[in-house]
Amino acid sequence: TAGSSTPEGAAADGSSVSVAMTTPTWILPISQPGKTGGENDIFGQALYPSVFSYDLGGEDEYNLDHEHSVAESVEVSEDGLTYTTALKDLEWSDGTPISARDVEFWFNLIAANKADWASYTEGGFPDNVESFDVIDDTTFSITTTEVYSPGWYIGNQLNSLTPMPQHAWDKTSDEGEVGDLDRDPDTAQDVFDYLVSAAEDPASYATDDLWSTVSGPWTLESFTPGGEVVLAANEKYTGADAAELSQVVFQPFTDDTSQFNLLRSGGIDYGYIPPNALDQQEIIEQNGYTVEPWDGWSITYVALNFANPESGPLFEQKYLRQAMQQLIDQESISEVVWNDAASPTCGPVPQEPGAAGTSEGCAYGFDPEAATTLLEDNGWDVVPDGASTCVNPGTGEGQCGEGIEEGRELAFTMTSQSGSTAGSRMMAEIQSQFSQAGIGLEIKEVPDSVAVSQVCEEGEECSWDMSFFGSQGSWYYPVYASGERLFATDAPVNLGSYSDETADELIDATRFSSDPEALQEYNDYLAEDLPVLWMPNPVNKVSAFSEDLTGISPQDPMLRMYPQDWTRG
Amino acid sequence: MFFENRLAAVGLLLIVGLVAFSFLGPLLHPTDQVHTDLANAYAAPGVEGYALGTDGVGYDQLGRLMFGGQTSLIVGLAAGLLATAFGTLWGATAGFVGGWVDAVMMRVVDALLSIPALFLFMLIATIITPTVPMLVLTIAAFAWLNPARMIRGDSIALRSRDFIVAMRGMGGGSLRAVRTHVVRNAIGTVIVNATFQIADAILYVAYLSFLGLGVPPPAANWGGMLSSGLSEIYSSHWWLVYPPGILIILLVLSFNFVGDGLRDAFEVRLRKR
Amino acid sequence: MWQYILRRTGQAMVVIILVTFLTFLLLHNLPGGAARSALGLDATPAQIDAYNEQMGYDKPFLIQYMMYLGRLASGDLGFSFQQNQPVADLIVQRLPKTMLLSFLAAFVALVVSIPLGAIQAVTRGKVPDYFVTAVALFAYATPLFFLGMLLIVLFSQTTSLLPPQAPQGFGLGEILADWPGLILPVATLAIATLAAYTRYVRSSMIDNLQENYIRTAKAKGLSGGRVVVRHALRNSLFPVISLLGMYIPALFSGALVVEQLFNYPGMGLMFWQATQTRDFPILLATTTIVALATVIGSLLADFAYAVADPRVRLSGDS
Amino acid sequence: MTPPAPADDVLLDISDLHVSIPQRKGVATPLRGVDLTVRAGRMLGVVGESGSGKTMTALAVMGLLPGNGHVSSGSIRFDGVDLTAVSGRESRRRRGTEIGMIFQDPMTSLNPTMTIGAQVSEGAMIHEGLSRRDARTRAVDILRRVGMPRADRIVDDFPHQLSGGMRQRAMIAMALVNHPQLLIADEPTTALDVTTQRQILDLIEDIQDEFGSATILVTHDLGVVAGRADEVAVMYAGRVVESAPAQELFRDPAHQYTRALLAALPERARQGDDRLFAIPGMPPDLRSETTGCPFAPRCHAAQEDCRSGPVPVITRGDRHEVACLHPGDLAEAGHDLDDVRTPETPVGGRGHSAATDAGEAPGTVLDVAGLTKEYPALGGSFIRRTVGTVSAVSDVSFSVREGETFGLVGESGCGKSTLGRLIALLENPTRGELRLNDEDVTVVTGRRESRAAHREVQMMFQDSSAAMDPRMRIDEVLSEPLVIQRIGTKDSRSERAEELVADVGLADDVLERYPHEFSGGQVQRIGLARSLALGPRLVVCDEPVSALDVSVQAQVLNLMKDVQAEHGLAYVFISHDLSVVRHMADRIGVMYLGMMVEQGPADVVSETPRHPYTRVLIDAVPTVDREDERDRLLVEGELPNATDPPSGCRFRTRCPFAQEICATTPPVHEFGEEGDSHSVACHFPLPADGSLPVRAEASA
Ligand SMILES: Nc1ncnc2c1ncn2[C@@H]1O[C@H](COP(=O)(O)OP(=O)(O)OP(=O)(O)O)[C@@H](O)[C@H]1O
Ligand SMILES: Nc1ncnc2c1ncn2[C@@H]1O[C@H](COP(=O)(O)OP(=O)(O)OP(=O)(O)O)[C@@H](O)[C@H]1O
Ligand SMILES: [Mg+2]
Ligand SMILES: [Mg+2]
Repeated sequence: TAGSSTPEGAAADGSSVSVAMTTPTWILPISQPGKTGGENDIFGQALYPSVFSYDLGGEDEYNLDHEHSVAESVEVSEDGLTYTTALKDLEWSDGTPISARDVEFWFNLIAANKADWASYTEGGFPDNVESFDVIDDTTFSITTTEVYSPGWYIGNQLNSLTPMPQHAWDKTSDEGEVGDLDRDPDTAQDVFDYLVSAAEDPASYATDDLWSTVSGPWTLESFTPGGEVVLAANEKYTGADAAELSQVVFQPFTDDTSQFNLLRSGGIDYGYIPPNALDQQEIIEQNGYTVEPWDGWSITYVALNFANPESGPLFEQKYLRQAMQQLIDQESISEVVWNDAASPTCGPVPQEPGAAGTSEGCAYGFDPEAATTLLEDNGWDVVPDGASTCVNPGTGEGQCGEGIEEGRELAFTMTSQSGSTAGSRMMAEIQSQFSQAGIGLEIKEVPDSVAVSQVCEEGEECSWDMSFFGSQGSWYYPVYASGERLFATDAPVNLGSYSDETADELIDATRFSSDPEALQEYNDYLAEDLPVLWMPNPVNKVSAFSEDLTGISPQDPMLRMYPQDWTRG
Repeated sequence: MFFENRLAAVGLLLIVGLVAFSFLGPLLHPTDQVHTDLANAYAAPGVEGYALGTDGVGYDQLGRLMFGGQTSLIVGLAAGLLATAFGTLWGATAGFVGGWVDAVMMRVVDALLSIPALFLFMLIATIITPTVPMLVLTIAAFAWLNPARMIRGDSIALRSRDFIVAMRGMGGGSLRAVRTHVVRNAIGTVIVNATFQIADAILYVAYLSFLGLGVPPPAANWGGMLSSGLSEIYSSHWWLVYPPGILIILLVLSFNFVGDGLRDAFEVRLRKR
Repeated sequence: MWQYILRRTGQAMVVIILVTFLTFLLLHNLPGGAARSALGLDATPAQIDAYNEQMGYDKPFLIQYMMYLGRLASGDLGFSFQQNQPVADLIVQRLPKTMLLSFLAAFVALVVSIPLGAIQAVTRGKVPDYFVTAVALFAYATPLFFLGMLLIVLFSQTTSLLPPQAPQGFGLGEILADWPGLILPVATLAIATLAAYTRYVRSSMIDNLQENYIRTAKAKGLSGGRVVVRHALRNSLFPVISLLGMYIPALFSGALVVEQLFNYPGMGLMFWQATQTRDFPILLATTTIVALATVIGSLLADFAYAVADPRVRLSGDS
Repeated sequence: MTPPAPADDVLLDISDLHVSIPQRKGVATPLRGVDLTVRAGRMLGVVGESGSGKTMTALAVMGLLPGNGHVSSGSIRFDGVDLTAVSGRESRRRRGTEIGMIFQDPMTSLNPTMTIGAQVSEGAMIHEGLSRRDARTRAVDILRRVGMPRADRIVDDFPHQLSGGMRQRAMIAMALVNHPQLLIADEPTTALDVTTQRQILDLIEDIQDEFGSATILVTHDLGVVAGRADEVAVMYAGRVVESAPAQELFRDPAHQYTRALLAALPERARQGDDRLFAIPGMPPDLRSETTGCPFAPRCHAAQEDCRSGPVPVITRGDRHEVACLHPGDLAEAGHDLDDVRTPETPVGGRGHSAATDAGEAPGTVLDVAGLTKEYPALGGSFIRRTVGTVSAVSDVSFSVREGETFGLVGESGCGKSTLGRLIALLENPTRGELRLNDEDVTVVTGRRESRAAHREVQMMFQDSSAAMDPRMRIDEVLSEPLVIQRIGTKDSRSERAEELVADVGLADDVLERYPHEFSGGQVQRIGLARSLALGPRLVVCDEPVSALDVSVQAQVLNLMKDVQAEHGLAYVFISHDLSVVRHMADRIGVMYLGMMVEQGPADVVSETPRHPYTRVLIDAVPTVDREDERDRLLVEGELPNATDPPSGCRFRTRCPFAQEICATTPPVHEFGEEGDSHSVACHFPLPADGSLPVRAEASA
């Protein structure tokens, strides 16, 4: 039902949908540091879908989502080194066919500018690519330098591949000649710079010719930086998943309370309610909405700062980590604080989306007595509601452990996010439970807890003890939930500088071994070793959308949104 | 006049009542404000001996209100008094020394005053970690400006009053002028201003909590309770919203009543001639 | 007169410089720095270093400040990485909205409080006086967000008379076109401002009513209404002009809360979001601009007062 | 003057008027039976001490009683209609059209933000429905008639752009705009300089003739009504105690109160007699009931029946009515009070001047030479800078001897107070020399020295209560100088305070009270006491009695003289009231625009002034006694701006005798024939015989 593109017409035939969303800030399908927010991904996918989309619950071996992918198929060579991808027969909105050359264009640009690419890590994509070959108009292959686990490679490395309109963008200025500039690394940098600088001017997104050539089911109709964004159905779209609605309006989303007010008065088609307002689901439903928690492919945890010279030695003690973990009542928190919109995190690999809110099968359940015993067994004098102290220092069995002197108290500061009711309540609960075992916890709420709990660098003060920044989940995985960015020694997001040889080995295995059990083994080990404290993993959001909107469910745990599938009525 | 004083009396009574509620209340109604009790979260008033129900983590709401009142009152009083003391000193110095010292001191006041309070608070709050003493300092860091301005105006006006001229004619200097005369005559302004400052400080704590920069758990204050209760406004959990809201209003209102009453009292004393 | 204007302007400039210095000093101590917030959890150290260098955050404080002043002088307010926008653009877009909100609120508050304050003054010490005082103080004592929320519950939830969200339009025109959305935010802000205004109008009126010229006016045989309106009220309103200037900061503060509550896309909301994401350039620029607006506003109010009130207008300064 | 209208042509008749004002505590009854008659076309003067109900009577006629004040009994018949009974609307109409009122303080009685024209014409627009343009024409017209210069321009000016005299003219114009039959002027000149007062009073008289309206002239100054009113009513404690045709009243005052008032006037003090007749005590509190004659408690002639019985009004000759049981006789006028006067004379009176009494010339306390004070006139945009100077005191020289009183007179703004402050070491002179007891104190720098210098000279203020910290008790106030000068112990200081209080004739219990709890006269006594605390040689008194009623003024002046005699004090006595200065001072200095234009012995200067300005001042003073024969010298206009004083002789712009030389050469002080004690700074001094020369042609 591709309708007219004028707002009035669209509204008249009811095919416009308003969606609450933070205003995107980036359009170029090469993401930049700081521009990796979910809204940018959704926005980008609507205009420039990537080669592969994924569907966690799907049948596909690599969880590929064939409907939304630009790729028809991908094949891994016998030797496991070459990935050959065939594209569907699609066209750019200006009529030019989408070809392998367009993917190559993307690849050349990131290869020549990898340091500026948000997804780059040393040794990762594109460093691990031996060669990129265009085989024919719609087929290309990527040969890797080593043999990787195909699940990891397709899920976590090839996920960024995106066709970009080489025939329109391969130039260095607005008036510049389009040529094969991307094939020379030097000129590729110029092209990249040109495109980036165009993308750095959001006010012109809807007017700049560059962005009028799209491959996705949507075109950009209007764009207000920090404000409303209007997408219109791409009438030239040739794919199977053409938009049903004629228009999608992204309304700026700011804060739970005002969102909720809006929903209560029916002012928006698709918005969110705060999880702790889930008990009012009914009221919202009476207002003509479907309420549906949006589970994420994520884990939630409290980071422990192993590198802190003061408290690091304490965190190094596994028994202490275990004790603390046993003091976190994930089930009750999920149920009460999150109104069931959270489920316990058991280990680094997320639970199935929609998993029950129990910690059954987790390495550690809630067990305060066990925690106390554990501490007492390791040389601590436990003083409930006071400060437990080390009475038996030393490194031997039953002693406090290395670097812990006699009389050492158990007291930490927890840096936590401000502005989240559920977050504050969770902290209150944990603080209360910790105090039962004599572990003092001082809560410091800051607007951006990540900023204050960075990876310790040499010469810099590194005084944070524990840090929580997961009121919407701490970490969202790509489809293949391996831990190389989180828990490997010196990994970029290893905030607390956790380092464990076995863990490193197991993480490597998830990347290189084709053993399907690798991920499981890695998960089991870390779930038990506690590089961080596992916390209830909340849903990403609780969505509420007009009853008459169909095609929204199930929502993608990797937080993509496909409004082209939605219909009214 | 009579009625006004009655309002002031009502205000004073309310303040006494609220102080008693917050500080003596826990003796009559002891509750555990340290340990959460998720099993009993959101209990309705009257259920299981929770007179005013429980909140989202199972704290007894009535006890929580008492506990939160302590913070609200302490922060309000401390910030209000600190600001008044500092502002008075600053203003009196500027007003009496005069000249370029005054100019510089007052430009600093102008500069800070031109940043709207909440903007300034938010700036400060992104830098410091909100604990109770920090909150007091933050609020005082802004609140001293008004008394400073006011007292400066007062001392400039006093400076040219005949009785100061007379005192100089007896050979007295500026120090004496400030010590004996300005202090005596400005004290009314200072006290009245302090009551308003306290009221404002209590409101500011509430605003900071609303903006996500309040005191972290397990501390509580009425402003924080109100703003976190705000998201419950549509739930049937009315006891999480309205009691803290009403208490804040009462507290701020009563300090304003008292301030108004005091102002009248001080004015009348001078007017009487 | 001109000299007065020049002197006040000079003072204002000093104030502005001080403001920039104070904010810069404050923000310079931002823990954790701005880079991590800007670049996200998984930015590499190299990217962070590059960012710091690009923004000049690696330079000593005073150098940074001087650079900032230099850029400020040329109208460059910096670039918000998070928003992917020059801060100046963002502010140009949002300041007018906040101004619209504040001015409407101030206007409404004024329109209501002038007659209220006048009635209070005339009925001083009687029931209407106390009633208005009590109501105004009550409004004052209610935290703005609570007040706003109650209004929302009342007017857009219990009854759906008014939208709970402010207009989201891009330009002022669009926002005005969607005027029902403005009613609640403006009302919230206005109600909170009311107490101060009525109190001021009241005491100004009381002072003027006791003046001898009121007796003169009565001796001419004017009616009570004419005496109150033409003589007392008129003269009471001149000082209110400068009160308006004095209340600009309070209005902006209120706007910060109201914008957040009603999701109104103004400076306050932007500032609030920037504190959440530690968007250093936005924090810095917004504070500077808001202070500038405040200073200019009160300057204009003072000038307007000087021009409007013949006592000041004609006496000049030297 | 028009011939008196027929006697029965009564325009306003007030009879037995009572006004009460309910207050928080009790009810005040400021009027308790006022009887007044105003005849068409005639002027009635209403006089009386402050608080006697003059204004209240006027307001009652206007229907403008303050607050919830109301007429509780009695009637006000205007043109046959009882005003107490008419509706509000009707009384409003009458107010604007038939009765006009001029208020005391033209500064505050005009709306500061309306143009003069708008204010003057407002009445006409409302009552006659004139259009804006017609109203303006009317305003210009009426302003011209009250002698407003440049009337067509001034209509667009605002009150603060006008001088005091012009404002009062505007007020008068406003009252006259609808040609009222009755004009009430409540203290129309109290806030003005004598020179301006004279102009305004003349104007009111002219107006009355021109419009044929009746006038009530309310004033506390007997001199003002003496020469002008047809009839005079004397009020006391809310009653009219005596009324009579003006000449009769001043010739033959009957009521003891009237007689006392007249006797208290400084100009009535007989030559060589230092003391004035002072009425003891205070007027009664208008909240409490009084029985008998309200004046009885203060009356020297009071008998038993005065305190108890009713006091009937007796008629004494033609239209002379008195409410007194024991009125004075014509025969004893001025004599019977002598008996009263003598017993009050204090310990050790002294001769006319310490200088004449003592064998040898006494030492000089104060010696001032070429004293100049210039204030910066501020301006500048960025940084305040001086754009000019206000020449407040310019090249003043004089000296004061031990025990002597030096009087300083001059119009408002002429620099009297500034000179006083310079002498009291409250400010540093720009130039010139100031010697106290032969010590140069011009540049006193060290704190200790300056503190010591302050012991020698003290200051007494016009409003002593403003000069006392309102939050200090009197004992603190009195011992403050001692504390500052670190004299004595706590105990000795409080002893001293008691002593001082006794010195000024107050009881000990005042020590525990606060300044605002005293009446004006009492507070001036306390002010005097404080200035004595350090035992100074010289006291600078800046208008010490200007705010007081004649009766109280007499008390304070007497006290000042007593104290002077007792302590051998020297006074610099500042006042704008020539008769007070003449009474108090041994020598007089006359100031004009910062300059001393004439100085000399008090009687010489006042009898035979040589400077035209001094003559103008003297001639402008309205007195009760003047059987005016000689020519009067009048000036137009007002004091020029002190920022830019006229070149040469500063008085030349207003001087009828000014010639070219006056504009170019500043006159120097020259001594007259009387010897070296009388000097005058004028190119063309007046002849010593008191005659006026023919005006010089050069002045236009
Ligand atoms: N609003 C009022 N309420 C109560 N009493 C008043 C009020 N106004 C004046 N009075 C009292 O009424 C009495 C008469 O006052 P009125 O003003 O008529 O005196 P006056 O003779 O005009 O004195 P003055 O020379 O000081 O003007 C005084 O005792 C005064 O205190
Ligand atoms: N502090 C000052 N700064 C500037 N000008 C001043 C100051 N004090 C007085 N003047 C000016 O000096 C002149 C003399 O003032 P001063 O008060 O001495 O007059 P005065 O004779 O006492 O008048 P009045 O009779 O009104 O008290 C006036 O023009 C006045 O404006
Ligand atoms: Mg009077
Ligand atoms: Mg003076």
